[in-house]
Formats: sequence, structure tokens, C-alpha cells
Amino acid sequence: MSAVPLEWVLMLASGLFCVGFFGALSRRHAVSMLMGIELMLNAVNINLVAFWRYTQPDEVGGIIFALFVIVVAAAEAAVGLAMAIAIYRTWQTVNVDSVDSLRG
Amino acid sequence: MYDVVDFILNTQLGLNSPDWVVMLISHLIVVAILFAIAPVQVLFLTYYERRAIARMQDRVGPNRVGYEGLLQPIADGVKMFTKEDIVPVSADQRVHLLAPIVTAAPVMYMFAVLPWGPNMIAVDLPTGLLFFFAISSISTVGLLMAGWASNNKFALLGAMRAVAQVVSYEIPALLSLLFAVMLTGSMSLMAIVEAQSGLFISTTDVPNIPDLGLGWFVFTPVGFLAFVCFFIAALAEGERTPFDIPEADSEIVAGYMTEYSGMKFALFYLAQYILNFLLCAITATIFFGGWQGPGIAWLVSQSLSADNPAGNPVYNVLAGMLGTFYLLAKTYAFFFVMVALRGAFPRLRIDQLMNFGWKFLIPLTMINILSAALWIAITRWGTAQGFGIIEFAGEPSNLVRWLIAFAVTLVINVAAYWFLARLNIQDHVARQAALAAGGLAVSPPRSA
Amino acid sequence: MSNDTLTHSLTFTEAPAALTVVVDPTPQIARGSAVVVERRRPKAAGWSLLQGLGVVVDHWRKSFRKLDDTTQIAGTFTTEYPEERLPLPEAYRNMPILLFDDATGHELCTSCFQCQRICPPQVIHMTQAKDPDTGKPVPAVSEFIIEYDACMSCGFCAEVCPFDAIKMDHNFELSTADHSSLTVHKTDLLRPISYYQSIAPTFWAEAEASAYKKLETNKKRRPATIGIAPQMLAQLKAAHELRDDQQEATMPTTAVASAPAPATSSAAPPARSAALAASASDLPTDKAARLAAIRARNEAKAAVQAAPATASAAPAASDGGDLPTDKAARLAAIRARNEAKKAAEQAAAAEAAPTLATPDMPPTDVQPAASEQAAPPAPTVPDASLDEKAARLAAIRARNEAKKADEQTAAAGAAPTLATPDVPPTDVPPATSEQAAPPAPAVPDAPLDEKAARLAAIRARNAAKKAAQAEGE
Amino acid sequence: MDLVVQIMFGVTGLLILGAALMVVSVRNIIHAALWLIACFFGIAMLYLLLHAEFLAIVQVLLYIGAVAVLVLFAVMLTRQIDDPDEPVLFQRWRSTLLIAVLLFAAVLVPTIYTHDWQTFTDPQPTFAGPRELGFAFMNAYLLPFQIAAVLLLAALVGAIIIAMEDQEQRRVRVLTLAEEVALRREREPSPPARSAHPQPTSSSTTPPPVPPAHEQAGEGA
Repeated sequence: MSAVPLEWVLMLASGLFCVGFFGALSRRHAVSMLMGIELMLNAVNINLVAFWRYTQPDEVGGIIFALFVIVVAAAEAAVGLAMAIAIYRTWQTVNVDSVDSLRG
Repeated sequence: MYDVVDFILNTQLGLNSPDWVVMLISHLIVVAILFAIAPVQVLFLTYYERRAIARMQDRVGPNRVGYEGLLQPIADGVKMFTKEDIVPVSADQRVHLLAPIVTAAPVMYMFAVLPWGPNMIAVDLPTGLLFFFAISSISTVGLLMAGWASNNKFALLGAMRAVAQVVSYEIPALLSLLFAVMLTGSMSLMAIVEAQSGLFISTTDVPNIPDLGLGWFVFTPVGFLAFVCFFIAALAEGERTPFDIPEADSEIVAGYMTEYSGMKFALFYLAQYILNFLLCAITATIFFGGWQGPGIAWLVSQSLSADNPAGNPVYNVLAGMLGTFYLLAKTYAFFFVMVALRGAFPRLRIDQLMNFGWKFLIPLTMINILSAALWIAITRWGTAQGFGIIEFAGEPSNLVRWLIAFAVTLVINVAAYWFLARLNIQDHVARQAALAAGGLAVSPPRSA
Repeated sequence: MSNDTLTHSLTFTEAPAALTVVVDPTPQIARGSAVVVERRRPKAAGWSLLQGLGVVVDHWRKSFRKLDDTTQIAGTFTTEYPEERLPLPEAYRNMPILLFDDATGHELCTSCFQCQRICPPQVIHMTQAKDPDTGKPVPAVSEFIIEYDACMSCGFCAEVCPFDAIKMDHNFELSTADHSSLTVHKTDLLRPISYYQSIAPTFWAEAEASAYKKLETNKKRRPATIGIAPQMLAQLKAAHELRDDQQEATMPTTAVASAPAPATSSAAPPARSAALAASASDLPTDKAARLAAIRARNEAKAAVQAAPATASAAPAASDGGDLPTDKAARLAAIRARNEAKKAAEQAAAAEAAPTLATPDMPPTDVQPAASEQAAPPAPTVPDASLDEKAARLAAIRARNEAKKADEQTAAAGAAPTLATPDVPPTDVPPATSEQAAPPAPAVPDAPLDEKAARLAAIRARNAAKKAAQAEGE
Repeated sequence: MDLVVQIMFGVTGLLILGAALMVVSVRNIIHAALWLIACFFGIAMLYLLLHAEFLAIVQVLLYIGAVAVLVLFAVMLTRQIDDPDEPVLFQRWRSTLLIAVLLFAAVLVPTIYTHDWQTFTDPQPTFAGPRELGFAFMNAYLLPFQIAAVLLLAALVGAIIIAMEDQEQRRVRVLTLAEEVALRREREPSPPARSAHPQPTSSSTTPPPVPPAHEQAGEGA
């Protein structure tokens, strides 16, 4: 992997992060926001693995952290989607700007 | 295969090809072989299933085309290919097209880690077992795509059912396989198969057992319970009866395949049968020794290898052939069981399926993992590993350790099975009593 | 709704049996009610699943033997249709056909329009024939059309026909790619009476008996006017003369030349040298002979290995009284004959025409055509069901061989005689003289007619085969 | 060899970024979820390029097999009529885009390129297979491992509770004939003529539940 410098991988991860950032902040659909967040988490994961690969290939710390991120992302997805379904059931919509009432 | 290609290209032809070219060519050849095998297997499996199920129902089955109907699948294939490809107008055209591809392509990858014989494996991945199930989970995306793109409520219902079922049953499937990973300390399928030499007792547990290739994991209580759980989960993953809820034709036409015809339908069919074949093969590999069997060890010891440069390469070929034969024989035996199950049992309801998976199979496999840990502790650990109980009465031999482990895990597993079954039945009875008392249909009401 | 219409005597007994027994010996479950059967839970969870699996695997294991009767639960009982056929019941009806008399070619239909009137889907159309001289309508049809594609096989037409002219056929293999061919005209509707006799013997016997009865009554009532119509008399006379001529002509020459009129199709009624009106008493013999032909042939084949060829009279295979056997054999004979007919059509191009397998003449002395393996004594087969199977088998084989012979004769000029113990009341010289065989002893005895017929059948068959082989070579 | 790796990296990067852009830009949310899967697949390929095989497989198993499927599932469960006039983005999407682009162009790119990364490239990295990871989880990272387990459990329970429906809203099941009969028998006293009916014990499998609405309507007829 010496052919690809670390900067390239980091650039890719930062680009992915920014795309996910835009998606998470601008889409109205709750599930779409969740997808944006997943993209951001994946960008972080790429960073973790890249740093592991280029700076500390003798340790497994980078991989371990990436795995923890995946675990957290899975938990977040489960809870987030459950929330989306609960919201849909109550308001009949999943557009987050429609969910503006305090009635619960 | 790499060595053969290297030999032909560089030594014989003197091309001095670079390393990666040789690797590419050798992989291409292996892939070509596997991709040729897969559809042929499917062709034969459809015929095999139809004949077997016909016999079970006191019929004869297809016996017209070719000798005893052997060419029937080819006739069916020709029929499929020449059918008109119908796409609903309101379907999502691109997704509709992609769905069968996404479903069928991953199952072909699964062949990559399946060991066919001694040293006969396309890629001996160190994470082969995980790879197998990771790849199979991609197929579910294809099902969901198909169900959604068809713009048909039956297709969508079928896809939802399929995904709910497959995702739920992946958990017990993987949990039940964990015991093999624990016992062999590897996720490589080749290593798992190689650990199953011996005679009813694995040579990894008792090294001086004669090696007849029969030290299968299924002969231990741990392995047997895991086998039962895994096979049930595999039925659900392969959408076989009694878990064929996603394509329950009496309820939702053909599930996610409702709006498909012609080649696309054939691709779904192909994917399903390859998946079934592979699930049977993986069952045989992990629990029934894969290519292990009487005679393999002797052939391998005679054959040419790095350890034995004086060996005869003929024995390599013979060992490969015998190993493949054993694997296929076991696989087809399991497929026969699948067919018999199809002949015997009615379809489950979706709530029964979920109850069974989450309330029975998953706890059972978890207890089985405990048993597997105990097995390892009893058979292999001593005071050095902090497990001195077994050495309380002196220095037991390997066989004695094995027997103690057998007894302990047997008691645990039988008790777990009995207890969980009883619990589930009691739950069922309580539910029915609640129904009789005018309660709710699904579960007892919440207090608040 | 009250309670007793809903429930029935269902009990939850404390019996140790796995299933609760319904107490009432003759349970009458009312409409809308349900019987709740309580099952005892098995001791081990999952055990009943294994039991269920065991049942299925047991069926699989037992399915490799074929069932002989349907009383057994496990085992395949599939009939492999095109090769194996179940005997059709006599009352089976498919599509209507028109009948004509074998001997005279007289069509029974008088165009009374009864069937056309009663036909529910209105698929029968007919035109009454007219006397060409006077232009007056006569009791006959000039054209008769049934649209098979719309016919619903109700059988009303056959029911109302006062002259037994329209009957229901047994042929159900009507599928075709040509739709228009399902509008069937008179020439394709006509079948000889003997054909209908072969498929529905008792029905035809009944019809005939009632017709005779009616005739007798009418004779008594109006003796002056009842009798055979004058034009029929002329026809009959011509038929008699023709038969005599044929008998003379057949004497010195070959058997195949004995039927000068080529039997092209049933539509053109052949002026056969036959008895004028086949009396009812003749019929059983006729049938039995045909049946015997098939059976004897079959048994002879079976016995070839067992017993050396002694060209003596074959003992009776079995009595012809067994009805299902009879039918099957008859069916077989019909099929064989159809094949022979095909062969005949092709052979008609050649100078000689074969005779049809209608053993309507009492055969007296039949010379074997070629008999290295001439008629070994066939063993008696008492088992009726076995016999029936054998007959069916024979039919298949006969057809296959007929086909073979057919191909070969088409190449060569000579036509073999197929299972024809019928035509010449005297000797039948060998078809191919180089294979001449010692003549079989005559069977003069009248009760032995049947046997002789059987023997003749075997010999004729063998001859056909030999001839075909010889010609083919 | 270097060029091959570079090309593969380029293709993978294009797949990841392109798919991610499609995720945030396509109108149809199902298509967005499918593009998300493509993006995850590209990331798994990138992990393979970075010699993190185990992570690549876990990525496929968890992200594609579980998370993405869950997302698709949730989208289908909350499907609404697609109104082409309704915007898929907030009103503020331009400012968001501006922030994202600025973040990328003004912060991340200069940082990455100005920082002096102390990297060394090891041609033969330590293989981080399941065995090594297992040892790491059971020794150095035991506490985070346990915490992650508790987190997953909490998420499981929480998701179930959030998504659980109210029991009262459940539809009443349509009864089978046997159930109806059993129910009726229980409600009406059995006639004396048929006294040979002992009441089923509590372990009986007879399930007599609530009568559906149509049943009561049809009662009087």
C-alpha cells in the first residue's frame, strides 16, 4: 500500500464525511438523516483504519476502535429506526420538520 | 492452481510472466471451474428434489426427458430462457433489473471458501466462515430490492418476510457455528475440516486415536446440538419448508418473485438452489467432516507435498477425488433431509417462526457456547490455564478427559433443551389460556 | 343457531390413547359444527416432528416398488400414460360418432334430426339426402357435421337416436394444432359397428336386442310391410356374390390377395366377404377369437423358451368370460388392427393388400406362414389380472411390431398379413415361400374354433414378422 | 504493481464518493438506501486494500447485511405517498452545503496537506485476524468490550420499547371454526342431552378467543 499515500485516504475520508454531513443536515426525511450519520461514521472508520495501517500496523488498536464504531453505529441505527417508526405511527410522516408539536 | 499455471507459463513456455499475471490466470481458472459447477449443481438439485419429493408422495416424478428424466432441468431451463421477460409498467425499472443480479451474485462468491478436498479450496481465507455468512447476507438486499421494485403488495410482503426471517435466523446460525471456531481456534473452513480427523473422537482432543476421518464434531453433544440448531436456522436462511414463509404461495402468490419471469426468475431460482446447496455443504463441512472420511488420511500421507517430497502425485488426485466424493455425498444426504422436511411439515406462521427463533434457538445456541467452552476447558486446560478442577484426582488421560467432557456437556445440553422446550410450551399454553379468558390475541396486555 | 347444531358428540376422555375417541360409532357431524380432538402432548419436545419425518421417509423407501392394488397405503401407483393405459369403462363417453354396418356399408343414420334438436351446444348439423332421380328426401344423410371443439360430451344425441346411429366414442386423444380439424364431417365421423362393439360390447348387445325385439313386434303387427328394404336386398346380394368370388380367387393364390378391396379407411365401407348380418350369436365368438389372438400370441412368446416348438394345438389360455380381461384384450386387438390398417394403407400402393384383423369367419384350417417357432403350447394362465396385463402388454408389442412391419413393407412390395386368422376359410399359404413351414394339423372341431383362431393369430403374427424381416433384408 | 494499487484505490474512492453523493442527492429514498449499500461495499473494498480483511468482512456482514437492510426495512414500513412537489431537502440546504464545502475545502484539505504525518509503510503488516482481535478484546480492551455489550443490550431493549405498538390497537384475530365452537360452548351452558362433555382442562389446546365483529353481527341472522 506504499503506492497510495496516507493523505489520499484521509482526503477520501474527509470528503465522505462532508457528504454525510450535508446529508444529515439537509434532508427532511428522518431515515435520510440517519443515512447521513452512517456516512459520517464510516468516514471516521476509514480514518481509523488508515491511521492503523500507516502508523501502527503492529497494534490492533485501530481495528478495535473501528469495530467499536461499527457496534455503536449498529445500536444507533436500531434505535434511530425504531424512533422513525414510532414517529411515523404517531404523526403519519417521517419528515422531521413536520414533527413540531409538543403533544406526545 | 498457482503452481500449475506458474509451471506451464514460466517453466514450459518460458514467458517469465510477472507474479500477478500468474495469480490472475490461476484465479480465473478456479473461478471458471466453480462457476461452471454451480449451475450444473442447481440443475441436478432441482431434478433430485423433484424426484425425491415425488417418491415421498407416492408419485414417480419427472421421468420423461432423457434417461429417467435426467434432462428435465435442461428442458425447464430452455423454457425459462425462452419466456417473455415481463416488467410491470409501474415497477422501478433499474432496481427491478438489478435485484436478481444482487441476489444471485453473492451466493456464487460463497463457493470461494468451500473446501472440496484436501488442499482443494479456491481461497483459504482465515475468516472463511465469517465470509460465508457475510456474503450470504448481501442476498437479502436483493430480495428487498425485488420486493420493492415490483410495486406489488405481495412482492413487498414477501420481501419483508424474507428479510425479517433471514436476519433473525442469521443470529442462531452464526452462534451455533461459534463452537467450531472455539474448538479449532480458527475461522478457516479448511482448518475446521482438518480438525475433524479421528474415529468418533477428534484427534485434536485425543491425539492417539486412529485417523479414519470420522472424528466429526457431530459426535459430541456440543456439536450435535449445534448441528440441530444450525440446520434449522439454515432451513430458514435458505427459505426451505417449513420456513418458506417469504414465498408462501397459498398466501402471497410467490412472494418477492411474483412479478418476475423468464431469465430474471431463473436467476432467483438459481440463487436459491445454490444457497441451499451451499448450506448443506457447509453443514457437512462443519459438523460432518466435509471431505473427511475413511481413506483420506492414508491417501494424503502417500501424496506429494512439501513435507513429503517423495510422495506420488497420483495420490494427490485420488485424495482430491475421494474428498470431493465424500463432501458431495454428505451434501446430497442433507439435501435429502431438506426435501423430506418439505414433504413432512406444514409452513409455520411468521409469529411462530419468530418465537421459535428468538425464544428457543438463540438461548439454546448460547447455552451451547457455554458447553463448548466447558468442553475446551475440560479436554485441554490444566492448572496452568487456571482450570485445575479436572486434575483434582490426579493426572487424567486424554480419553478420560474426553469422557468427562462428553458427560458434562451432554447433561448441560439435554437439560437446556428440555428446559427451553418446556418453557416455550408453557408460554404457549399460557397464551392459549389468555385467549380463552378473552385476552388479546398476541400477548398479555401491559399493566399500564 | 342453537348449540346442538354447532357441536357434536365430541369427548375429552381420560383414555391413555394419544387421540381422543369419538364415542358415537356413527358420527354425524352437522353442518357448521366442528369436532375438537384433543391430542396428548408427546413427552419429548420435537419427537413428533421426527415421527412425521419418519412417515415421509418410509413412504419414500416403499415407493420403489409398484403397487399391485390400491389397498396399500405406500407405494407408487402411477400409470405411465402413453405407454400404459387403464382400461376405459364401457360407459365412458367422449365424442359422438356415426355408425355404419360392416358388411354392407349401410349408414344407420336416417337424418331424423333428433340429435340436432337436442344438442345443448348446438354443434350437430346435418343435411338430409335426396333421391337423385326423384329429388325426394330419403332416410339417409348426405352431410353430417359435429363441431368437436364445442361439443360438451353430454351424450344426449346418442341417448335420443332412435336408430342407434350415433354413439359416443372412447377416443379422447383429440388434441391438435389445427383448430379447423375439430369440425368433423361425415366421412370422419363414420365408424363400423364392429368398432363400437369392440369398445362397448354390452351396450351394443342391448341396443341390438332391443332393436330385434322391436323388429319382431313390428313384424307381428304389420307383417306385410316389415322386411328388408329392396335396395338393401340388392346390396346384400352383391355382397354375397363378391364373397363367393373372393373365396374362389383366394384358393390358389396368397392370402394377401384375398381381399381385393383395399381397406383404405372406414369411411369407404369395404365390400367385405362377410356374413350378411352378423347375428348376435356370432359376436362372442368373434370377440373371443380376437382376444384369443392377442393372448395366445403373448403366451406363445412367453413359452417359447420354456417348451420346444411343437405345432400342436394350443390349449385354451383361459376362458373368455372374464369381462375386464375381455375388454382389455379387445382393446388391444383394436389397436393392433388400427396399426395394421395403417400398414394396409401403405401397402395398398403395392399390388397386394393385407386383410384386416377382423376374425369374423369361422376359421377352419390355417397353415402357418412361417414357423420355426410356430405356436408352442401356451400354458394356461388362470390369473385374470395377470392375463389382463399381459393382454395390454401384447397390445403395445403388437403395435410396435406392426409399425416395424409397416416400415419394411413400405419399402418392399409385399404386404404381410397381420394377426388375421380370419379371411380364408381354407388354407392360407405362406406369405414368403422360402420360409415355408410344415402345415399345422387341421382343427376340425367346432369348439376348438377359438383355439385355432389363436393359433392362427400366432402364426400370422410370426409370419408377418418374418416376412418383414426378410423384405427388410 | 504500484499503479495497479493506485488504480484500484481510485476506483474504490470514486465508488465511495459517488455513491455517497447519490445518497444525499437522489429524491427517492429507497434509491438513496441502495446507494448507501453501494457506498458501504466500496468502503469494504477500501478496507481490503488497507489489509484489514476482518474489518472488511464485518463491514459487509453488519453494515450491508444488518444496518442497510434495517434502513430499507424502516423506509418501507414508513412509506408515504411520494409527492413530487414536496421538497426532500430543508429550506436551509444551501447554507448547509456551503458549510460542508467550506469544511472540506478550508479546513480538512489544508490540514491534511500541511500536517507532517509520521508514517512508515510496512510492506508486511501484522495480520489483524480474528485470533489477534479476540486476544485484544479479552485482554487490553476488555472493559470497552463489556461496555459495548451493555450498549448493544440497551439499544436492543430501547428499540423494542420505542417501536412497540399499543396493545389496544392490535387487530383482533379472525377465529377458526374450532375456536368459535369452543367459545360458544363456554358461553352457553351445554344442553343436558349431551352431558358427556367434560370441561377441557387448562392444559387443553382449545383456543377460544375474542369473537370478531362480523361474528356478532351474524349472530342474529
